[in-house]
This record gives sequence, structure tokens and C-alpha cells, in this order.
Amino acid sequence: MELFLQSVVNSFIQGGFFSLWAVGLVLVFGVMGVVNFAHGELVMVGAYSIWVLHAQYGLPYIPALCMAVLLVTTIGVLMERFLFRPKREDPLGGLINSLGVLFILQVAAHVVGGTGPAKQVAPPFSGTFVIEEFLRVPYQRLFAVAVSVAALGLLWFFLTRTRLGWSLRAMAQDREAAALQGININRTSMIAIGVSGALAGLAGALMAPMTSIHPHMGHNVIITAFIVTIVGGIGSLSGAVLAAVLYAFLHTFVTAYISGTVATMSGLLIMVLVLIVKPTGIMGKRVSE
Amino acid sequence: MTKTPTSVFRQRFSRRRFLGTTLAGMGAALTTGLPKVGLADAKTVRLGMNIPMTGDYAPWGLPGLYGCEIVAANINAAGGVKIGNDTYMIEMASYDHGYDTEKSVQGFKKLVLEDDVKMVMMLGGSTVASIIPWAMRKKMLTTTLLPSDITPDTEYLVATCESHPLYNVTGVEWLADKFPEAKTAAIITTNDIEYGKQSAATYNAAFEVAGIDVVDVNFHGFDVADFAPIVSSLLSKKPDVFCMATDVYTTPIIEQLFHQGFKGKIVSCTCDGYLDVIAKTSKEFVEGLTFQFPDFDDPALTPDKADFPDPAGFDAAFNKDHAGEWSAVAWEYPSILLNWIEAAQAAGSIEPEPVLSAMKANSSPAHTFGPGKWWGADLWGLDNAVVGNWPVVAINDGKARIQEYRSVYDWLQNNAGVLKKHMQALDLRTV
Amino acid sequence: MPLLEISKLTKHFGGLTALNDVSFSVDRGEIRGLIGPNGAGKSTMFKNIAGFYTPSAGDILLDGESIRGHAPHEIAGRGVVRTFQETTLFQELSVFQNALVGCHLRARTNIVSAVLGLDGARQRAARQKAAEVLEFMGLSERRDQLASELPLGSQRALAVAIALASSPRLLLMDEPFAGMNPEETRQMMDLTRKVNDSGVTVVLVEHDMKAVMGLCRQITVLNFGTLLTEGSPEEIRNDERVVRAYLGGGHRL
Amino acid sequence: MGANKLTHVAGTAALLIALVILPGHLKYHHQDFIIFLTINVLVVVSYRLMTLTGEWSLIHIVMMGVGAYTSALLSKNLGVSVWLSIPLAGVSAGAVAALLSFPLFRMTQFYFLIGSFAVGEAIRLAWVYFVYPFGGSSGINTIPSPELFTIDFMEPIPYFYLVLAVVTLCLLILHRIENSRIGLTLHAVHWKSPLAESVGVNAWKYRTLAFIIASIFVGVAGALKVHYLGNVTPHQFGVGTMVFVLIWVIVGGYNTFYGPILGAIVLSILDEAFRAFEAIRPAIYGVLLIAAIMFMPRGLESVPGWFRERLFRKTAE
Repeated sequence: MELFLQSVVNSFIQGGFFSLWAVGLVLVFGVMGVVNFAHGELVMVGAYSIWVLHAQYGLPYIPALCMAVLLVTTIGVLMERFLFRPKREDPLGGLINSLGVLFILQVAAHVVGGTGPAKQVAPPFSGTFVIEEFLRVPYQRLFAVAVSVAALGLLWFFLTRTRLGWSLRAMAQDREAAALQGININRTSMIAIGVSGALAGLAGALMAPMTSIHPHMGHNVIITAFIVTIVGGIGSLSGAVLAAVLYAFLHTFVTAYISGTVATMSGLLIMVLVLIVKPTGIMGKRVSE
Repeated sequence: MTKTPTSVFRQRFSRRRFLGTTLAGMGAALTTGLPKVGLADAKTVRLGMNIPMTGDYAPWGLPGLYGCEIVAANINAAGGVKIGNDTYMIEMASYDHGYDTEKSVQGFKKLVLEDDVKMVMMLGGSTVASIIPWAMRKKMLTTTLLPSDITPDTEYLVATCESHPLYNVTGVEWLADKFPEAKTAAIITTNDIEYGKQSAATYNAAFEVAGIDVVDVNFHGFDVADFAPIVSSLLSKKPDVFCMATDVYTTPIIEQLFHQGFKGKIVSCTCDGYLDVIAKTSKEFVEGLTFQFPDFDDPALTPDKADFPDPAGFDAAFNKDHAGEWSAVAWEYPSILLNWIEAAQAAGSIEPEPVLSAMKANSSPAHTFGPGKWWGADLWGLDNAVVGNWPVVAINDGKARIQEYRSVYDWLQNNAGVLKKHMQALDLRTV
Repeated sequence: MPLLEISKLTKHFGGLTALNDVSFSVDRGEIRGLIGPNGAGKSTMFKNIAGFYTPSAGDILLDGESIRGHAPHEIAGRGVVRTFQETTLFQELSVFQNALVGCHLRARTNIVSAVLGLDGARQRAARQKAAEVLEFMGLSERRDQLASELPLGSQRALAVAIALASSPRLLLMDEPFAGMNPEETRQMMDLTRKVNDSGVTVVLVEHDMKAVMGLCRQITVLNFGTLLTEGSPEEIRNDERVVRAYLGGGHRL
Repeated sequence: MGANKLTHVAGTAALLIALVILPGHLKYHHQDFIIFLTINVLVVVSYRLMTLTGEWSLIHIVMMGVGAYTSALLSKNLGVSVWLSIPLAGVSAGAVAALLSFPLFRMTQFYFLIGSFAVGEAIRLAWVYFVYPFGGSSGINTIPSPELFTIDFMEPIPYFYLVLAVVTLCLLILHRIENSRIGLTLHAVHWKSPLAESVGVNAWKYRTLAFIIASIFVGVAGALKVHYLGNVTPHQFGVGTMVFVLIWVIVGGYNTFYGPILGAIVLSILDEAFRAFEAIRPAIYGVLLIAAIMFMPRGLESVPGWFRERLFRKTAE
């Protein structure tokens, strides 16, 4: 019983992170048509920011988190302006540019942190929430899941209730039609990657106190985000969130009750199955005929 | 020791590392190919390191090069070493293979044929396997940190320092002696062969010999973002001892043990980042955590126990230049370098074959923690690994301290069969 | 027996019915016009015939045999070839290579013959056919130009040439006159007649009523996915229902 | 036209002669470098054949692994001669590709890219998890070298000539395929698939065919690699390696046969030249990639044309 309850809570915490990773990737792909391979590295930069600002320079956690988000958002916006915008008609070029950024950010992390063991950040919210014999959750994790949900809620509000959000969704549906309707592609793309970067930075900053920080931590992020994106449906943000939570449940429970290796394999197999049966994903938009 | 994280970071940046490395790189790029002018009277012997210096294996390569450079600089400053009738300065030649087999082959040949090195130090695994045929044919003295690379055909491949993961038996033996009430153990490890499964087999055997039941073994990939589910799963088996067989993820795993209320004993292969662990959990929780790798400023590293010159001075020098980059390989490669010097002096030659013969002829070869014995035929078909004593380290009051030295060799003499059984159970190669 | 027989054809997209129980037939040697206001289902009809869509109900018979639900390349293999609404060519290939692709059915080969050059005779035949259709469509002089460099009229002619290269029995032309000036339209009409004279049955979807009326003896009119009427140009022009349908759709005859 | 062809033939012949003379004049470790580089040339050229149909896959390097494992297992465990196991490696990679094409080609474009990645990663994980017969993460060691008379194929120069011969033959075949009817049809499938289908091209069949051919040749490349290295591990065929194939092809340019070759050669040599920068090296590589994409959007293959144009203009003035 304890393992079961513990796994349910673990799944939701994981689901929160998976959502933050995937939604950013989906948004950029939907709006800009670019596969941003450096997305995982953006998360990594978020985590390193916390290590530098909070753990090394002693800045309190919350301001450090805000600065991490700001920094990664800025990197994202710069990527859009100087690397993706000139390559709008050349998705393969955009892809290579994102790989270039990936290499550069990994080396930057290496320069900042050095070789040697992965970096660790002591959790600012210490202590554990305990119901004896039932459940134990560190406050740090409760904080992370609360912030993730709040951020996703805010994004949902932005996308469905504001004009800018509406233009973002219109672009994701059909870029050419959106342009014809007078939506400013440059501005919308910049907002898309800004939001994507903010979510990545937030995810990294929230993860920093609970994980090992190293220059290659983005690898796992991008692969998980791909799986979630495909299962959820490439054009669909709500699909991404749903798929993230489902995938987190699958991964957590298979890991807890069978093994982590089986969990990874089953994730890939489910992704292949979804691609075969319904290439547009569980919540993907229908391809118009 | 003042390894506070803040000082570590500021140090790095006060040295303008980025600019420095870049300029050094440019300089090297410009001068590559020009003949090197040496001192006329002192001869130079070059030793090679074919190791990962970039990529995710870099922490098991680069710190070793730094360590060797410190030791070599010390030796050279003291006038070099006398081998035979000549005095030699030691020079390190390195090649970054990034844990890639193709590059490993190129690096090995560059070091041997172009840099004329007399020994090549390597990490182990597939990067060693890909150079074995050529290295053995050229009779090139090669070292690995993983004795499991040894096969009946690898006459010129030796493991003189870290006998990963054989030393783990000492920690378990010590724990069982100190805490006889411990009856069950759970093991967590990575699912690769070279590091994870070898280590899991060793721990399985050590626990069996110590009379502790292993209730669960969890093999996980290198892609784990969150250890909560794995730790929950293992703790649901209620083990008295929680054992971490590989070192990549010790901190997040112990953090989970802390949050999930684990009350038993923790054993780990390494715990280089125990200060981080304390920061993430509590001093009380980590008290008594047992592992195998001492800090080099440990007062128990006395000259009679440890065959390493001025360990504390080495530790200080390393942390001055490379703060925050310490890993066990930082002293392991230098230790091999010292083994080589001893053997070369005994042989009176720097050439690989006589040095190897001198090494093998020594019935109690130098080993970091006191003299050892050549061993390995029982397991891999060739006695090319040096095993001897190994320290058991535990955390006392927030510091890693050597508790005692125990003999890996004695354990193997009595229990090699048990180890072999557990290796075979995990499909690991034995003779 | 008619060459093409459409029998009670229905096509749904989700809840939308694009074609509803449509039946008509085309005789050998005809030039048939298929007209109707926007959204009447003309293009959907073409895509069903050519195998790009599978009908929801009903049947499509070619020479009395059903071709319903076959893949586009199989239907092409039976001699039904379509051209596309907007000019669709292999833009990066030369005019001659475009025509050569059209010869696919006679020139296809296996990998071993291709590498060893054992299919020389076939490829020579294909090149000859490609040259012939270019000659036929008056494109011989432009054979080494890139398709993307051609003027509109020649692009349309090339599209027909690609189709002809596969020696079709039935050619489905989707708006071949769209965007053309009167001179280009006249030339294209001549070419269409010439194709028809060479023994190819033609069905064309077109908005240019002048061209349709000038080319076809029989015209089929669709409206809102149903068959409105069929008849000669004269009858269609005077049909009240057709006029009303087009007025509703904002067009004038 | 004829003169152009003559220059091509002459250029290729000159290059071949240069390659035959080259290894004796190289540093030792560069001899190994050109062996792997030559093998990588086959990897990128076969990958380009696949991209002719407009589909970009991430499974190519895993198919190389299929060939590598096949040849390793056949020659080591079953005692099959290496001369036979190398072509069989191609056959098995082709057969696996044929099987995979059923699920994979239900997808196109981005879905295909990601789907091919997932399938490839699943295969690679199978090599990690099935210790028998694949050897798990440490793979298979002591794989035999080819044997012929008294030639020592463990030495780089003889092995280089073997690789050069096999790769040249493979490139010749690939070149012929591209310039044959089949190549033309592959182009057609790429640019306007519905138009190709409407004249009777079975687009699915040609996509599959391209995938199988590409896999056969990359399987041979994999076999060539393992019989020199003597070992094979799943690590060698990870997505990290695939990323480099993508980079070589895109930066080199994929509109001509020689673009990807140029990409592989130039970028590999540059990477080697940056060794002195040690840990900073990947970042320099990253900057280089971005610069190439921004300033040479049509790839390295456009450079000779650019020079020719300039030269021509100069002489015209």
C-alpha cells in the first residue's frame, strides 16, 4: 500500500516535470516548425543557474529561480531572433542550428562547473511531509509540483483567454493561414520560444535541488519530451500534458514494480505503437483531407 | 580541508579558466608539428594517457591527467627519477578519446607510435577492448582500472591500482563485523556490464559470505531522472542494508533514502560527493555511511599503510588547481604512474617489456594501500591484477575517515568460488 | 459499355457529405466537362476516381471492372491518369526528366538491372516515348530547361505531357485553364482536342465556361455533392437550376 | 555536357590515385583516421540515397549496427569467413529494414523522423539487454580480421586499401542507382509524391526500396568497421553518432552526390584539427555548424560552384 501511494505521488511529480519539458517543445514545433534539439540543454542551463546563483553565490532560492527563468527565456529569444528566424524556410537548417547551440551550451556548462562529479544543490525547502506507514513526500517536491501546476495553469489562461495566446494557437494550427489573417509571425514566434524557454528554465530550476546537475542532463529531457510529444499529438498542448502524466504513471509504476529498463523500453514501444495506430497522437489534430 | 562550494566556484573563475584554456589551445594548435626542444642533459620519458576528457565519461579521465601532472611536476622538480644509469624527467602525453572506440584506437597509436610513450594508461571497457589486439601484438604495456578487461590473451594489460569492483568486499565484511544485527540487503546498480553488473556480482558475493541475504537487486539505466520510484520499490522489501554498487547517482539516491525514512545502514562503492549528500540530507543521517574511497588528507593514510608520497600535499595541490573536480581517478592514475617508476627502476629500463617483466617478477608489487599480490587467473585466466589491502571508509561527524584496512586478497583466496558463481549468474565472463 | 461508370458514389468526411449518391458515365472517346459551383464536389470526385480517396459507398467501374479503393498507382496502371489543380510538376527536374518520370509504367526496372545497365532497351524506349510526348505537346525545344523556369502555359502543357507519357486511356484534367489569358486558353484547348483525337478519353473539371462549352459535347453538373443535371452545352446553358446554383455560388454563366 | 562528364571522371580518378598514395605519407594515427573517415563516407552517401525520397530518418546508424553485429556474430561465433560475413551484414541490415518498413512507412515527415528514432533506440536497447548473444553493454570483443594470403589486415595500410576498394565499389553502385531510372523515380517521390503516384509510381514501394538499399550499404560499412576495431558495442550506434551523420549531410549539402562526402571529410578533419582545444572543442564545432548554416545555406557543395562563378566572371572581365 505504501509503495502504491508513494508511486502515485511520484507519478504526479514526474508528470509535472515531463509536462514542462514537453509543452515547450510542442509550442516551438507547432508555432515555428522547428525541432529544437537544444531544448534539453535549456533545462540544463536552468539547473546550472540555480547551482551558480543559489548554491555558489548564496542568492535566495526564489529570486534565483526567477533569474534562471529570465536567463533561459533570453537564450530562447536570442535563438529565435538570430538562428531560427533567418532559417524559417529551412527546417533542416534550423535543426542544425539547434544542434550547434546544444554543443555550445554543454561546453558552457562544463566551463562553469568543471569536470568531476555532478553538481548538487541543497534543497531550500528541507523536511518531509510524512503520514506514517502511508506516505513520505519532501516539501521540495510538493513545492515543485505546485509551481509546475501553477505555471501550466497560467499558460492555459494565456493561451485561451488572451489575444496573444489566441494568435499563438492560430499559428500552431496553420502558419500560412495565420499569416494571411495578419498575425505577426515574428512576434508570435518570439513569444512561443520565450514561453518555451521560460518553462524549460523553470523546469531546470525546480529540478536542480532534486537531481544531479551535469552538462549532459539534457539528453534524457529531450528524449522524454519527444516520447511525450508523439504520444500526446504533435500539435496539441493539452495532449502533451495528458501524455506527460500518463507516461509518468507508466514509467513510475513499471519502474517500481518491474524495473527501470523495462520502463524505458515500454515507453519507446508505446511511442512506436501510437505512431503506427494513430500517428497524430492521442489528442492530435486530424490531418485535414 | 576547506572544500566549501563557494570557494570552489570563485577559485575557478578567478583563474579565468575559459580564456586560459582557449589561449593554450591556440598556442598548441600553432606549435603542433614543430620539434620540441628539450634540456640537453636530462632525458625525458613520456607516459601516455588514452582517456575520456570530454563527454559524459570525462569525470573518469580528466582528473586523472591533472593528478599525474601534479605528481610528475613534483618528481621533476626534485630532479627526476633515476632509471638504470640515466636520470629521466617524466612527461605526460594525453589523448582524449571521449569514450569512443574509434578515437581510442587512433589515440593509442598516436601515443605509441608518434609520442613514443612507454606505457599507456586507460580507463577500461570497450575503449580498451578495441586496442587490445594491436597493443598485445606491439607488446605495449597498457593499464586499465577495470581488471575485468583481462583475458588469457592480454599479457600486456595490467590493473595495478584500482581493482574495481573487488575492493567492495572489504566494506561489506567490515559492516557485517560491526553490525551483526544486519540480516538483509538491497542493491541498486546501473545495468551496464563493465561497472554495474561486475559490481553487483561482487556485492552479491560479499553479502553471501557475510551471511546477509540480498532481498532485491535493481538494475537501472543511465537515464534515470528521478530515483524516488526505484528507492520506494527497494525499501518496500525492508532491507537492513542499502547498497549502491555504482557511483554515478549516489547523491540523489541517498537523498531519497533520507526522505523515505530509511533507518538501516548504507553501503556505497564510492561517495566522492559526501559533502553534497550532507548538505542535502543531514549530518546525522549520513553518519556511518560506509564506502571505499578515502579523502587524501585522511590522517590514516600513513606511510606504512599507503604507498603514495604525501597524500595530504597531493590533495591540497589538486584542490588548489582543480577545485571541485576531484574523483577517485585523480589519485588512481598517479598511483599507476608510481607503480611504473618502481618497476622501471627495478628493471633498469624504461622499455615496456622489461618494465612489465619487472612488475610481474615482484611477488609483492607496490599498491596504493600497501603491497599486494598478482591475482586474476581464477577469474579471468591471467594473474595481471594487483590486489592487496583496501581501506574501509565511513563518515564520522561529517568527515570521511578510514576505519581500517582489510585484505581483498585474503577474501578472494577464500571466496573466489562464490564470486565466480555470482558473476556467472549475471552472464559475466569468467574462465 | 461506357469507359467510366460512376455508380451511386458517396463520400463522407466526418459528419460532412462531400458527394451524395452520384451516378454518371463517360463514353470512350468523349471530352466530358464536370462543372458546378465551389464546393460542389468536383475535385472530390476526381480524387475518388484516381484513388486518392476511397469512396464511402457506391462504385467506380472502368471498362465494367471495379477500381474502387485501389491505390493511385494501381489505377494509373489501368490507364487512368489525372493532372492537378495548381500546376504540379517536378520543379527541380528538367522538362525531359519530367516526361521521363511520366513513362514510369513502361520504364520501371529492378535494382540489379539498373546497376548493371541490363535495362537499356527499356530505358531507350522510355526516352523515345518521353521525346514523343514533348514533341506532341510542342515542348521539344524546351526539353533541357528546368520545369520551374517554364511560363505558365508551357507548365500546363508539361503537366499534360507527363500524364500522356504513361499512355492513359482516361485523362482527368483538374482546372487546366485556371489563371490563363485568352491566348493561352486557346492554345490549351487546341492541345486538349489533339490529345482527345489521339484516342484518349478526357474528363475535365473547369470553371472557364467558355472553354468547357467549346470543348465538350456532354456536361455533368454537380451541386452540393449531388448530381444536378447532365446534358449538352446548349441544354446546360438554358437550365434554370444550373443558373440558380451558380448565382447562389456567386458565379455567372 | 561531355566535357563536364570528362572533368568528373578525371577528377574522380585523380582523387582515387591520391587516396592510394596518401596513407604512406600520413602519421600513424591519421592512417586509422582515414580508415574510419572512408567508412563514414559510405555511411553518409547511403544516408543521402534515403533522403532522396524526402524522408529523413534517425535509424540509419542503428542499421549500421545491425550490419556490424551480424558480421561480428557470424565470423566469431559461427566461424563464417569475413569475406562472406561482410556482404551478409549488408543483406541482414537490408532484411531488417524490409521488416521495419511496415510500421515505419505508415508515417511520413516529422512523424517518420521521430518514429525511426524510437524504433532504432528500441533495437539498440535490445543489444544492451540481451547479453546473449549481443554481449550487453560491453558488446562483442576479439572479432576476427579478414584473412587473405599473407596480408596483415590488422595493420592500417592494408586495411585502408580493403576499405577503399569496398567503399569505392559501393559508391559506384550507389551512383549508378541514383542516375538510373530508380534514382529518377526516387527524386519524383520526393518532390511531388501525389503527382508521381498519379503516373503509376508506387511511392510506398520506392520509399521502402530506398530504405532497404541505404541499409544494405550502411550495414556493409558497419561490418567494415568492426573487423578493424575488433569490437562492437551498442554505445557506438547511439543517437549521438546519428547526430553527426545528420550534421555531415546537411552541412555538406544533400543536393549532389558529393555534398555529404564533402561534409563528412571537411568536418571530420576540422574536428581533428581542434584537438588542441581539449574540452572546449565541442563548442567550436557548434559555432562552426551555425556559421556553415548561416553563411552557406546550400551546403559545402555550393562552394565549388561559387568559386567557378567568380573565376568565370574574372576571366570574362
